[in-house]
Amino acid sequence: MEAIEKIKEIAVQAVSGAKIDIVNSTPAAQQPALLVDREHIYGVGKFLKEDPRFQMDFCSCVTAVDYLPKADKPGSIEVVYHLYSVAQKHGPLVLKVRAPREIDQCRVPSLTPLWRGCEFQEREAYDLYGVKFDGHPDLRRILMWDEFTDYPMRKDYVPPADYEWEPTPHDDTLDRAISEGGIMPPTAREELEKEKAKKK
Amino acid sequence: MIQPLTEEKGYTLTPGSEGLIETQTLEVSIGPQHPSTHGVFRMDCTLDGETVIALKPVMGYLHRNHEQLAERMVWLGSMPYTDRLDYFNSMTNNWAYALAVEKLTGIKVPERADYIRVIMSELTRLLNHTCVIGFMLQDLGAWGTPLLYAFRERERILDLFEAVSGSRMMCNYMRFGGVRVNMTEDDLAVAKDIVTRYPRFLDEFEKLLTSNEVLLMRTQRVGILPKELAINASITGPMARASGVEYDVRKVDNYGVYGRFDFRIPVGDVGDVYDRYYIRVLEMRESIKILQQALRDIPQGPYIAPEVKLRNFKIPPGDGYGRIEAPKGELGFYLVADETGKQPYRYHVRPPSFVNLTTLEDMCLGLKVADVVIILGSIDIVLGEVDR
Amino acid sequence: MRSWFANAPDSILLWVSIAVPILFIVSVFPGIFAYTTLVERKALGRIQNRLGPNRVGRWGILQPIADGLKLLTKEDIVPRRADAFVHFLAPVLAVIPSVLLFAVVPIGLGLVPVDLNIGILFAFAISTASVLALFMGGWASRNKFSLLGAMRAVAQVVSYEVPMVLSAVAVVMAVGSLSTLAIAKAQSGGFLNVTRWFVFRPWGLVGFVLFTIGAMAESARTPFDIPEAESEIIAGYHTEYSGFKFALFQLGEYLASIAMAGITVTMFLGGYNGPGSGPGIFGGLISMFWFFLKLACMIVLNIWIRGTWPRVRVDQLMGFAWKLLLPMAIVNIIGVGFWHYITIRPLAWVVTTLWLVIWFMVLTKLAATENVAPRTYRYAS
Amino acid sequence: MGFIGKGLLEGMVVTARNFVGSYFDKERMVTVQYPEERVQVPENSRTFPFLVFDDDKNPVDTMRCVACKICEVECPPQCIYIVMDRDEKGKPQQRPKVFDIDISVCMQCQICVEVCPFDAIKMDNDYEKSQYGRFNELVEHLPDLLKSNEYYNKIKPREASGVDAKLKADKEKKAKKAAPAASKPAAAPAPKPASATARITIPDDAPFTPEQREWLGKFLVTATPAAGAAAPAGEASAAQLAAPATGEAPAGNWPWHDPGMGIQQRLELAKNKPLADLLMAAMAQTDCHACGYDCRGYADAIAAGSEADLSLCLPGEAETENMLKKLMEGAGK
Repeated sequence: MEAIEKIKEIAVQAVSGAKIDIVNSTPAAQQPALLVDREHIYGVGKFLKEDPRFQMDFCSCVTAVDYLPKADKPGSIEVVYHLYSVAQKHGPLVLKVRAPREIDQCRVPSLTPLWRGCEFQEREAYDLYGVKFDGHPDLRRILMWDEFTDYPMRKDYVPPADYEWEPTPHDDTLDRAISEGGIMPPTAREELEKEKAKKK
Repeated sequence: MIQPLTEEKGYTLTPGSEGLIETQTLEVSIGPQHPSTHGVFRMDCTLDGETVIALKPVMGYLHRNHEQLAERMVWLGSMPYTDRLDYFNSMTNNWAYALAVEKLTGIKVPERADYIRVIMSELTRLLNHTCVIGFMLQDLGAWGTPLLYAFRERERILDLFEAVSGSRMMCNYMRFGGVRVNMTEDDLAVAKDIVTRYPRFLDEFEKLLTSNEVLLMRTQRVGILPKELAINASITGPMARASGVEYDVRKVDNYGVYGRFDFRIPVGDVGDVYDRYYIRVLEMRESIKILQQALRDIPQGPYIAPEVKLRNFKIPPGDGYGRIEAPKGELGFYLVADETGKQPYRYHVRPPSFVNLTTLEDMCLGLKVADVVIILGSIDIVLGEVDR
Repeated sequence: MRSWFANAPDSILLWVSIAVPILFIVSVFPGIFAYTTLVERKALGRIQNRLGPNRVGRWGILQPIADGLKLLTKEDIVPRRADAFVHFLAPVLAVIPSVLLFAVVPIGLGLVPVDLNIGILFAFAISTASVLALFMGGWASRNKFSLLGAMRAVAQVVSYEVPMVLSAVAVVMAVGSLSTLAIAKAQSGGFLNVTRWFVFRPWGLVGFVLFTIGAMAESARTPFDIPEAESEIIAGYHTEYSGFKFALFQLGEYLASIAMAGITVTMFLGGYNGPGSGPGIFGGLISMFWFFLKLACMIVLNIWIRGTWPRVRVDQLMGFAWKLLLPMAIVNIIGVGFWHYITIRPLAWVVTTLWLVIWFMVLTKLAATENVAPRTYRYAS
Repeated sequence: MGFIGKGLLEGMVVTARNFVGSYFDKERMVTVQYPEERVQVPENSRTFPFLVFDDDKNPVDTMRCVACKICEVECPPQCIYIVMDRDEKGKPQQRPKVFDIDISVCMQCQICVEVCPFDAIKMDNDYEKSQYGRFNELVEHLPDLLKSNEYYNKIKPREASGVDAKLKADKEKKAKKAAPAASKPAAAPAPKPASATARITIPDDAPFTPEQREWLGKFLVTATPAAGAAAPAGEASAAQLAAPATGEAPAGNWPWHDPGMGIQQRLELAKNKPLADLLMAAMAQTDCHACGYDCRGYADAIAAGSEADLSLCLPGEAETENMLKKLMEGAGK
């Protein structure tokens, strides 16, 4: 398979107007990625799948990464596709697409029409990160239950207090955690305090 | 693309009011508590008599957000948790995670460690495939006999795992850059004994099953998965190879020391349940060949890279994806390290049995309830891995 | 003693003659059932390289009693929206026909509770009645799995009734009587009371196989246990039954299969006939011994098959019954015709055998809609 | 394919063979009648952790644990809870007052054993832990956890012999402390790969000259003849990996390097010394490597500015951290 820069040039020529950057992985991993803009990710994917030079007919892994806003750059949710070619036995070719973190604007085009294998994994990304995949045949929650409202894998997600909380021997550990401002989310702390008051 | 339910197999509902008898469909929810859903898995079936005309897999009953747990822990801390993903094959899970981390950091694994990993994961493949066939026959209604033969053999392998790693199923054996405990000569002798004993068991097993007319009737031309769909739906492992996809990560990536072994990849042509059954048998025979070679020329030497620190282990910022050929298919870990590098910033598991479930409905439409059960059995899922 | 009997008024004799067989049936056969379950569990265990129950008493000899006590003391759960009365009635109705079946099974020389001249007919009529109970149970449970199981049970029992009766017709033709006692008597004599068993005739052998398969399907034994296929529809028609109602279903099922085995023995395996069986107390005891030995063999065969074979599918089961068993049974009847009218034995042997074998081959070819066979596999390059 | 039913009959032959074989063939019958007979668990087998002490007379004083809290931090499911023992003057007593392990949370992953630099916590292989309660019954407190070294030697002979030899070596190192050999920096070479085959690894924070290492290696090999190629495998790897790659320092003679003292006393001793010594005196002096260095190395790293995090000293708890902050501010950094 060609070098990543070459692939980028080819893709840019093939898909008119596609804005593609190259994102590097860790120095050791050597898996540079193509960061494609939201409008053209489908076109680029289609091209890579059908072009005889690549034949990326096998989409192995789909997932999302949540980047919190930093001082210098705004936060974003990044959807990552790992493409391989069963026909030519090469890969991986990593496609990345970014969407803003706000729930209402967090939409990217679905690649399920290209690779059926994305179906469940995109559903999972939607379930855990709240990424809406436009064009996905049935975008429902898959791991969390349907009544669940939040997106638990987001970095700013605060788990609710465990409503099934019952007194356990590690209460003192929890107390210590509270006193040292440790591991517990604030809501859980209030819950814990209430329970303690109730017990006394 | 998902085909509309009834068109794909040209299935039409038995005539309603205009026909002789007024018929209506029956909504049956198979699972989450059902003898043959292999855990807490649910299939919302719409039946016309005994025939399935719609099927929706429902999962998540075992969801514990493994990925978030890992993101709150140091890199090593989630190694014991990977045991709980596919609790049948903790060794291969360990290897997949260790391999991903080594990909990100460029740690060189000592040769002996690689050989030990190959031995362990091929033994895992043996016990997984044996037990899967046993479970499938259980779904076929053979009153536990093949399953218990499978468990009898699995017992020996688990004893070896306990002797080496200290635990039978939750091995927690691999470490970044090697394995935790060396394999003594006695352990290798035990492994050799298992390998010499296994073909005999396989022959007996096949004599009981392979040419059994009832099994043939039940499994052939049932749950056919065409090759194109298999590739497009990212089906991996024995399931894909049964559909004729010539793809095995062991051959494609040559991770570990697999490049040095001489073994073949069996491929089926029809892609039905019988193929999935028999491809597994053939893969076990190939695994035995690999094990014989690995046990023959395993070198002496260190079993873990000495420069790797156990505590305060750091990874340079960036991401990477490492995958291996687990017994159920391609098991991959996608890891992202941030500036601090102490913990995973993103830790994603690409579980084979979760993705392999994608085409469950396509395979089941138009068949009977009994077929649904064995098709699910032939996919070989473990819910700890599907739900994570 | 004998003289006292002779002098006793007929009314008393009548009641005694009614009470004794009833007591015998009610006491002996449930015991056989209980220990059949134990033997089945032990044998299955050994087949699967396990030990089987061995905790209650030596070799788990008391296991059936423990099971009975457990089932008796278990809570009896009835689904809230179930049809409670039918739900209660079904297990009772499931047992009655199974017990009635034993009325026509001769367990020894002249030892038959009721020597009906239409014994076989009675047996079939009664055995089919049990399906009613299964359907009631499945319907009243208001559970989709139970309903599926009940439907399967009805379809299966009704369709397997036909080849079973037809394969019995062969025997009836050969004997010329419907009475089970007469059928058993017809197989006596010959070398050691063995050579005249019908199973040693070509048509008898075919009839035996057909009838055994039919009996297995009728009493829903593996590989035909699809009405209660635990891996597909959780427990079929008795999904919603617990405690002693469940035990009753089991009792009825096992009694039915034991009785069917008994009828099979009577019709094909020479019934109570065996070396040494004959008139007189001693010969009678020996004849009983032979009968129960053959019965045990049939039960062991059932267990062995259960420990080995997978389960067939619904449509395959039906196809098997209608495409293979039914025509084969009809062919068999004609075969008996040849046997009956060709008086030269050797010629009869040849003709009947050829007739049956040829038809068997033809029918198996026709019945095989899809040819299934082991395959060869290629390896990736 | 032969006649119809051939495969079925073959299958019945197989089951019949197994039925008969189960009476004669031990290979086929793997069942173990549990309460009467038990399987011999292999040496590596692990269930739940326990704490090792050396002398049966007074377990509490001779337990190896110094309450450095490494295992508490590293435990993936966070099932360990440690409170360091202090006397009335608040002086840390080098041993835990409370050491609880919630075995209903523990998942037997052995990571606490691997990270422990004192060989104080080991894995038991007693698998009969069932209790009648779900809460307090399943928490093991210090008295339940303390087991003698003899017990450890009994259940895991190979491993334990290796550990004993290692500790013996450490003691000798302590004895040699003042020796001139120790004063020159131990350019600790990364342990040779051979250390896997050589029976026992010498932790490379042990400041030995190469010839001493060589001698020790010989001594250990002879001392533990029983140990196979993988003698104290778990320990060996743990020791290797726990070895920090940086921050080694020669063991000079520092009067304050005594964990028994209180922090004020130590600082008194270190007064008018360079910043690094002051910082070191503020540490808990257990050389537990919880921070990734020994106490000297951590102090040097902070003084050199290569380590910015002042909260790494787990045994020192809050007071060390505050003291470090104060010292750094005093030094105007």
